[in-house]
Amino acid sequence: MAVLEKGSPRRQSRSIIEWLNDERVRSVLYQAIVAIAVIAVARYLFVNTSENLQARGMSSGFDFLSGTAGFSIAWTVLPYEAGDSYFRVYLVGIVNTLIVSLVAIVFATLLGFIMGIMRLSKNWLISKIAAWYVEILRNTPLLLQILFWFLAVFSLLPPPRGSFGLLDMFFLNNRGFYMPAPVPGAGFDYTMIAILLAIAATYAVAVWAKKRQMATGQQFHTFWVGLGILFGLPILVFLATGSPLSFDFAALKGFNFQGGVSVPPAFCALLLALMIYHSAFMAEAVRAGILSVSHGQTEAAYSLGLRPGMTLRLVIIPQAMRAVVPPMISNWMNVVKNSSLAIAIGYPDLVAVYMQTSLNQSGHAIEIVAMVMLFYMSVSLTISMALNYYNKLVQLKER
Amino acid sequence: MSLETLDSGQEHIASAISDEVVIELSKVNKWYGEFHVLKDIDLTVYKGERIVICGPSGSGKSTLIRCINRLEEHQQGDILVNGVTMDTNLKNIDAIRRDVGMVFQSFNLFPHLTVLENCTLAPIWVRNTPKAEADRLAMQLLERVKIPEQAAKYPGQLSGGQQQRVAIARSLAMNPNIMLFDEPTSALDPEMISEVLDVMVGLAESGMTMLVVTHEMGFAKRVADRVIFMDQGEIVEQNTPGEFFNNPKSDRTKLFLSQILAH
Amino acid sequence: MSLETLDSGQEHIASAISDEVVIELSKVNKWYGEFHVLKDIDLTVYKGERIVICGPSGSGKSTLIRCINRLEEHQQGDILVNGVTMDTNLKNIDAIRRDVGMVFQSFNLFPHLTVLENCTLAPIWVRNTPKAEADRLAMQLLERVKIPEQAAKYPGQLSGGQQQRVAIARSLAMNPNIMLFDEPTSALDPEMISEVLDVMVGLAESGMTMLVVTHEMGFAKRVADRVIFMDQGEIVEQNTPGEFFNNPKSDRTKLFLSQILAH
Amino acid sequence: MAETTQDDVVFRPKPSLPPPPNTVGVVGWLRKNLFGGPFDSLLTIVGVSLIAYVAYSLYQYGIANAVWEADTYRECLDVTKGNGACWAGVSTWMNGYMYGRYPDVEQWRVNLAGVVLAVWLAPFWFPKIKAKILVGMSAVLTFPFLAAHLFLGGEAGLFLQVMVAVAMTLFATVWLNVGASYLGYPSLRVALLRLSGFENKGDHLHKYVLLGAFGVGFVIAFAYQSTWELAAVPTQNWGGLFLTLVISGIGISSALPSGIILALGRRSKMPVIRVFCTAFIELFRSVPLITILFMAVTMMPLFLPVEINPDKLVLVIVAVCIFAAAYMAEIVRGGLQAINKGQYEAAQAMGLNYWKMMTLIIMPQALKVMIPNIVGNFIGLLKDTTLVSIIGLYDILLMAKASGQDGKWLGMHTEPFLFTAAVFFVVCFCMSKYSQHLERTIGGGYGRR
Amino acid sequence: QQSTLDIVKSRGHLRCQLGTPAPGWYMLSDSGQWSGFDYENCRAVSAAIFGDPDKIEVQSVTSAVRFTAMANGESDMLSRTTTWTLFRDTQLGLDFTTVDFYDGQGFMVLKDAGVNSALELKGATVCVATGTTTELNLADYSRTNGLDIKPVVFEDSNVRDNTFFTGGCDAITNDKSSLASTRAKAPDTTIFKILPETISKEPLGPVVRQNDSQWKDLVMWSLFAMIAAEEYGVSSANIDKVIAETTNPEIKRMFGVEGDLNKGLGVDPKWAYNIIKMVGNYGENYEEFMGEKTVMNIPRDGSPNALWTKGGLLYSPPFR
Ligand SMILES: Nc1ncnc2c1ncn2[C@@H]1O[C@H](COP(=O)(O)OP(=O)(O)OP(=O)(O)O)[C@@H](O)[C@H]1O
Ligand SMILES: Nc1ncnc2c1ncn2[C@@H]1O[C@H](COP(=O)(O)OP(=O)(O)OP(=O)(O)O)[C@@H](O)[C@H]1O
Ligand SMILES: [Mg+2]
Ligand SMILES: [Mg+2]
Repeated sequence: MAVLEKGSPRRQSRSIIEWLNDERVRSVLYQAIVAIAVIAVARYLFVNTSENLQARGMSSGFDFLSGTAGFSIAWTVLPYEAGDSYFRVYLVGIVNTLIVSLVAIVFATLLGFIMGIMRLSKNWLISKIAAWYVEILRNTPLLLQILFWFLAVFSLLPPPRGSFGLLDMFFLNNRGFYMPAPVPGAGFDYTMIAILLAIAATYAVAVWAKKRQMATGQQFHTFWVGLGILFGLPILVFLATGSPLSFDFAALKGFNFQGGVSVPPAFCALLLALMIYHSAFMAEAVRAGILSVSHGQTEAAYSLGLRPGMTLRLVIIPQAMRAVVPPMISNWMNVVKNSSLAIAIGYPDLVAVYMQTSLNQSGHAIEIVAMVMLFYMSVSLTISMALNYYNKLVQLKER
Repeated sequence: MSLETLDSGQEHIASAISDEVVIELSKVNKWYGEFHVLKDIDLTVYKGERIVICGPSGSGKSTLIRCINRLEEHQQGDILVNGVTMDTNLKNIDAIRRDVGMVFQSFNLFPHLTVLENCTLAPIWVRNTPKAEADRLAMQLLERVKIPEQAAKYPGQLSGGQQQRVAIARSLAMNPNIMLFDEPTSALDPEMISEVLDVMVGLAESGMTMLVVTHEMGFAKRVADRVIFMDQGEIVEQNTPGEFFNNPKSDRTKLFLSQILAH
Repeated sequence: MSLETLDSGQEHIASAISDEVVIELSKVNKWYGEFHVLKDIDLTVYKGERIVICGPSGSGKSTLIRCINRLEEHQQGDILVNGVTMDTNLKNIDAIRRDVGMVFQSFNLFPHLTVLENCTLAPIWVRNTPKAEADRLAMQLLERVKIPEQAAKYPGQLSGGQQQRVAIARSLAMNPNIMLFDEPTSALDPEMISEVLDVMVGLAESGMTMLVVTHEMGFAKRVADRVIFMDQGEIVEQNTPGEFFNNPKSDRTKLFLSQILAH
Repeated sequence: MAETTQDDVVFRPKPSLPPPPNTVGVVGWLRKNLFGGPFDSLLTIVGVSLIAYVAYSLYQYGIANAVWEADTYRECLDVTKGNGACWAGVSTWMNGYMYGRYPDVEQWRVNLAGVVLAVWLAPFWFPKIKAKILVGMSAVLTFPFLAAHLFLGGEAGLFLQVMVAVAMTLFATVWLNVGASYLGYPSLRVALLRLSGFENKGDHLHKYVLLGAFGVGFVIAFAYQSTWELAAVPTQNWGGLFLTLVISGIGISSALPSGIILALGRRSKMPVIRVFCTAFIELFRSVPLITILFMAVTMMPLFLPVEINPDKLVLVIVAVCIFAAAYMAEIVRGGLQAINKGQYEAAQAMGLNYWKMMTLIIMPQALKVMIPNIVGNFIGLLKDTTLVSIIGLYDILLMAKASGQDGKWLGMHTEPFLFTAAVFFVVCFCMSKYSQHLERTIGGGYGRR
Repeated sequence: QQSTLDIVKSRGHLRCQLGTPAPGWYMLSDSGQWSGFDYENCRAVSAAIFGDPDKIEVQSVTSAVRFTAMANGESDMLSRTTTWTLFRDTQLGLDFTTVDFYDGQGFMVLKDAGVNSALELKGATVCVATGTTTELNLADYSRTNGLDIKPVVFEDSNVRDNTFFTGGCDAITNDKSSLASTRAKAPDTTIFKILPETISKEPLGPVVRQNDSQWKDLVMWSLFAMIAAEEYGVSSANIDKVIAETTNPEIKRMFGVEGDLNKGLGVDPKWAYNIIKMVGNYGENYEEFMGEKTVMNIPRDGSPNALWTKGGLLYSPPFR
């Protein structure tokens, strides 16, 4: 090897081969190939689609959204009539999906915590029950579970005439669950104001109690006092203003209960199925999270004199949450996605009313499927943004 | 485990043992399942006494001191701490734990709290100390363990030696009159061991009752009023450090000492 | 970091530097984002030369030697290795990497392969050596680093010092004419450091061109033809070890040496 | 001070005593685990009654009041009055639940394929066998062709025939290798060389011997398979558990390679590739499988030219593959993240190029980390394939529904559903236990001290 | 573009789309055999083309995807309870051939509900199947009569029927023919009542792709052949005898004894003969799958599904 002059062979014209060997050239080349391939496929699909649509005399575009849907929907949160537009159906479907998912998320999370903690119980039987609960639920398809709840539980409830009733206010039968609907009278505003005040007062008490503890060390039963204020104040005002609230009770008229607020059995079954199925996954997340906190933490807390309850609240749970929350949140996402199985038991969620019925009636497959996907993607994006934010928030400080 | 670990002078620190009994174990037995881990342990600790416990791995040292603050439950015999009987009564357990501090091999700091919060947690929630007061006390203790400037950091940001010193400060914050140490230096790098031992020597000087499981024989010679040697769940021998190291009675002790000092 | 680490004699090992240039860096600059990590580095390494690079943490030592086999990309200036220009041409990069071996601080052995497989992987897949031939060569090298009996074990079963020796053998298996070492001993326990340094001394004796980032000043004195001191991305001083240690020119070097030899 | 002198106290450990009786044995166990305190006891009592109630109801419905033999559902109803199960219908339809409308006389082909796969993969569990990856790879890559030919029957194209022959040859190779190992040869390769007497001849000749042996095997296999005459069974007739397994099996095995590619793409330094892969993964992960299935059957035909009308099963499988790939990509990404950067650097410093680095160094390590998650993913996919019944593919669930529309068994639906649930539970539970076992055994790593 | 007939011939079998199993219409037996009233249409077409009624590949899909499966060429013909509407005929790329069953939507209730007319269903919950005209009709009917009916929509008819049996709905609505099959599933079949109102017209018949009139003709005339055969008294049992003895030139033309009526259809002259011989005439099929001896039990006399000669609506154009 001869002694080299500085920077000698740098700027010489290069052959094609050499040029192709260049890292940067290759990188650009690969990317160009991929981009071209993707665009070509997209174009191919697009051309085919437009040809097909034309050939089959199918129309495309979003004009149909303002057209009349014409079918009715069994149960909606948003007001809806058969004469409304397809766009309205879309919104109705979204709200129905969100309602059932949100309620399911809340309960599944609670139940998941209970089950996860039960599984760690020192009581052998209880932890085994929890373990089998998790195993059975995780290892059978959700679709079957939904059908089970619907067919084997809610369908077997008594008919309206034989409803299970509670205080003549709440009724459960095979048409659904009925509750009284509140009808505010004149002067009810005061009660509303009292509720707001009570919330503010509870918050104030909590802040004060914290301050006092910091200052004097005294602990305060914020929870019970808060509860008292929260309920006591509105009730007092309510009574003082002459009970200006009447209830629209559900009552048996003709075939069904009329009036009140009600949810159909499909809702109950779907809710229960989603809640129980996902609670199994959440229980696992909770269990793993709690186990991820080393036993040394508990021992350290005990040896400082902290009682088990405090240890849990001040030491274990704050650390466990770090491990529990991320899988928990992706589980929430799955609840929303899985609510699309509602179609099997006739709960009118987005997929059922829009991707099924509307698509069938209008024939606008592409637009409708795209809109449905858009909805699910926005939910997923929102949730993963929240997750990232949380992860940043709780990151442990390391060296 | 060289005797040179402590750089300051080697003379024994004067002790102020009163004749008040603070811990009394009589005929304590414990089993893990079928395994008999503590056998008829009798032990009396006087106020201000400093006891070093040593013995081969698995001899039940940790189990013994963990029984003293009820991290483990014994099955037979009586344990009295500060005159309170250790039984299933939760009130008694609480009372004992409030008076007994413990430092673990692996620090067990709470990683989600700052150093200061680690030290104030128990005073605030167990002793109902006002926060300002707790903070002040904690800062004092952090100064005593020579890391006041780390108060606002999280445990994850400290070195091992610093973390163990925080753990000691955290225990002291409950103002215990007995301190238990379970191999407090064995998870540390050599440079850091002396930092922690220094703090413990300081504690000994202040007259704290201490039970220390350790293999730092230099520390034992310098600080201990009594050295206890355990094997197979029994107390084989106990004596003053001078006698213990220079004139061990039991053949088992001799074997152990020859091994541990061979390094 | 004591000078006593090497037990064998302290006289400098004779070098056989030829005047053939194997590495030439001129005006090399590198940035991490906005951070200027290498500043106008000029460096010429002759065949057979042994260079030790030292300097405070974060001064860019690792970055410098990682640029030489393109684990990092430099942004300005020219790097020539064995006459091949380091540029974006993949052929050139391949050619350079084949001739340059590297040993990392954390060994980076492949845990799913046995020691022998670790050493034969590159010869087989990069140099297309037949397996039998590669095995034979690898066993020779393992003998050279004194662990032939470990050939069938997995890296996880070896001690740190053994692992680092495997890493050296693995690099040598590609028959490189330049070896780069990035703090090869700093992840090791004190007893193991000398094992590895011995192997490196042996390598130096055989006339290998070596660039070693290390703070083992004993090694530097004994082996280096030139010691380079870096700070803040610049080469502050370079000299023979004798001059460097006894007669440092720059204040910065003096300060650094006083700190590192204080232990 | 170490020497033992005469006046030493000799240490004799006290004998270990048995623990007090109320802390061990049945009583101890009960006390510790079931009646640790008043609250615990209460929980135990509630738990026991709950279990008893559930067990009793199940017994009443499933056994005490059940009808095991009947010709029609009405006969069952006459006996049970709706209070017991009618297992007679389930057993009559059992064949349907397992194979769908796959003709009875051809079902041996399905069974055969299942047995072949099991035998093929069996060496996985033999401790002596090396190169397990190769066993797995050969099965994953070529078994599908063999299975496709067996399942579909009819005229196979030349390509399919070649692949079938290759599959058969590889199958034989795997088992000859097992045989060679147990006969004491280090591997089939060595056995072949020794038996042919080429072991001591030049190295360069070895590969001709091996290739020759493979070639002979291939020719025999090819000749043999061309004598097969299998009746065509169109995919419309596939169904039942068989179809469920086909869909999820293809889904999972194709998901791995495509998931790896997507994951590598997502970690790529090239922005265009990264963006496409990320978008793909996120898009398909964020929508429910049911919408992807709907899209496949309603929209794919619109996307493709009129002349191509793909089989519905193919569309569904493509949809499932895409879905599974997106999920797998995230698992692979997790596995890749678990590999530390030093491994990449060491590989590069040794001169390995990107693909060699990935296949020789990174992927083998990452795969090991990923296995439990992969099994978990497979369970999820298996469960999710029940959704294909909603779009009218005759998987086990739709067969269960269809059995209730059969003239004779009109109205029977609870029993088939229960049966289906039990089948899924057994399959998924076994896999989930297996994955937990793997997690425990693999986790540690490579022969740690 | 190749005509469907050519494609079918070269493929060697007919791809016929049915629904997921439904009693009477298309049923799957435990041995995997299809049968049913609508399935006979497919057999007829197969017999006409191949002289073999069983050269059929059955495609059984859910109602949600039935039209796309047609439009994209997956299926050659659709023979499932599909109502002929203007929208479907014009906007989905499909052509309806003719009507083989005149149905109408009705309601079924429990006898002891005490309901005698659909107009009494005010506020009732009604079970209905998804994605069908049934759903729209119900909404229309409810709106017109101010009934405020709550529909509960199901994908799976078993689930729907079961919901109704256990009282989850006050009534079930469907084409009246299907109400009969629902009733047949119940543990006790005698407790139901079908209300007299027919709230819609539901003409059902086979569907083919648009713009292929040769194929449409073949499917349509296969059906007409079965209707006409019944009208002329020709059945699978007596066809050989009739042909041998008949003097009716229309019958002779129809069965290929005279003339070349088959030419335009592109099939064998004996196509109609094959249909009747192998599949049977309309009346035979009705008896077998819908008649009073079956689970469906739908009386034919006096219904629109009687021949025009008997006061019904079934009417075949002449074979001339
Ligand atoms: N939870 C447990 N269940 C069963 N056996 C245990 C448990 N904890 C400890 N042991 C056993 O009890 C014996 C004594 O344990 P202990 O931790 O007290 O020993 P040690 O003297 O502290 O040893 P080391 O020096 O290793 O810490 C050991 O043999 C150990 O294996
Ligand atoms: N990937 C990177 N991105 C940004 N900054 C980096 C990166 N790698 C290194 N640096 C920074 O570049 C500087 C030089 O790093 P380098 O690793 O070369 O230092 P060093 O001299 O080897 O230090 P040490 O002795 O600690 O290994 C450091 O300040 C480091 O923080
Ligand atoms: Mg211990
Ligand atoms: Mg470095």
